[in-house]
Amino acid sequence: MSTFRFVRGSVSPTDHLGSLRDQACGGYVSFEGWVRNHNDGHQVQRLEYEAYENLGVKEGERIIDEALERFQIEHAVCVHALGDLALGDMAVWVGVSSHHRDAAFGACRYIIDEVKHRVPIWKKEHYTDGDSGWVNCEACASAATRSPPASVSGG
Amino acid sequence: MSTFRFVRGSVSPTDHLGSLRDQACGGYVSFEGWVRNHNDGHQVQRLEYEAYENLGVKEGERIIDEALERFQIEHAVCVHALGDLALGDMAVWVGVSSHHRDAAFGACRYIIDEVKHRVPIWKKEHYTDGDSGWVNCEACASAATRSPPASVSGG
Amino acid sequence: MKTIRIEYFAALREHTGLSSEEIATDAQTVDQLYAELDGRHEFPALGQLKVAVNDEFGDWQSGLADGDLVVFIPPVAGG
Amino acid sequence: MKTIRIEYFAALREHTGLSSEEIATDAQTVDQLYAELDGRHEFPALGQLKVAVNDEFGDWQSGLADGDLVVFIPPVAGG
Repeated sequence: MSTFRFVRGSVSPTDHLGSLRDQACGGYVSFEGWVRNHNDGHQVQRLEYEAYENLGVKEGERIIDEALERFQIEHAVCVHALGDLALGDMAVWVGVSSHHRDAAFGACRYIIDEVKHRVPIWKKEHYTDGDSGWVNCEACASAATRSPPASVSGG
Repeated sequence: MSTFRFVRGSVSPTDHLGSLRDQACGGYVSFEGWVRNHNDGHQVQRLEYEAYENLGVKEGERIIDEALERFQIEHAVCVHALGDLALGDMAVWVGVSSHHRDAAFGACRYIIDEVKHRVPIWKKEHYTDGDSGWVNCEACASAATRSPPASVSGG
Repeated sequence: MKTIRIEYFAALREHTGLSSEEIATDAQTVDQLYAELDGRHEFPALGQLKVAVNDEFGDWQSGLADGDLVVFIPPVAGG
Repeated sequence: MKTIRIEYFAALREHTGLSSEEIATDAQTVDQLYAELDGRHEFPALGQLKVAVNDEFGDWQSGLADGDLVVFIPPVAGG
């Protein structure tokens, strides 16, 4: 089973703990990302996640492999939600087990940081005022511009 | 309800999540200590935990209060098992929720480190070879010495 | 002429109204393909786009072959 | 003479065979109390002991009052 998985709707870590349980391991660290009711001063009502799944799973597995190589851990798994999520739902979960806790803390932190930066997942926030928007999308509202993105004009 | 609790037997985090759930929080970090099958070259079969509970709960709550003060977190709870535990059982659990994940990672790490050093809990390991011993107990087998501990003779 | 398949996600999917399309093009590189598509769709400014070719990250100078799958990747926001 | 209650945990409980005991003593400090009990129980060497008086950490020079509860705390091993 892949070490990085997408699921529809809120993540249930218990569905994925099997690959982490190990009687040689004394420490387990997890991170859960919950849908919160505010972001950047906006009141959030619900979220939508969309991913480029084929590349996302590959990149997610690469991140897990890097963590296994850099830290003295035994097992690591990351699961990310897709589709509609309500407040309090679990958008992402990272679980790491190891012999000692140092390594588990370091690896868990590494994985969530890298996943947030590298895996092609997009989040659309729906606000209580009826507005909505893709996070990190600089000018989605004003779609009329013809100027290409910086990386394109530069390349 | 206290932010530091003892329970008999393996910890079940789901019994204690109530005080951490918060729709203002986007990040949750947890640590679980599992009973592992080896320690210091010995094959462990099972464990026993014993605590000085009155002082333990006070010291545990002080640690949680310190974490709430030092880190930008919203909620934190720690639960420690007492009595007989089998391999794979959960000996201790720390859960922290916060607006941002930085603070949750820092606080979770702080709490488990301090709990292990400061809360009066003792662990007796039972080994597969039939031997057993209190961890950190330097000379429990040779109980005949009359010399007082260093801290006493020094004091 | 080669046939290139493009998949759109998130803001680009909503802007174009397309999950994917196939076009016949003379574009030699990803960069040229983007310019051609931008002329047709007038893509919004989304910050630093990345690009993937055949489900692996590529660069804007990557050459294109008949049957390639290309995805333009806006800044991500997982977790 | 005052009456002091002592509780024992872990290795000290097993060594003394007692969960607690009450003694009448002239000991003025925790340190003196420990020496008196050590004479009776021949405590094992357990490394740096700490001490608690009435469910709070104390020090070895703490004075004792009638009815105090004293606990000697071997090195801990939680988690």
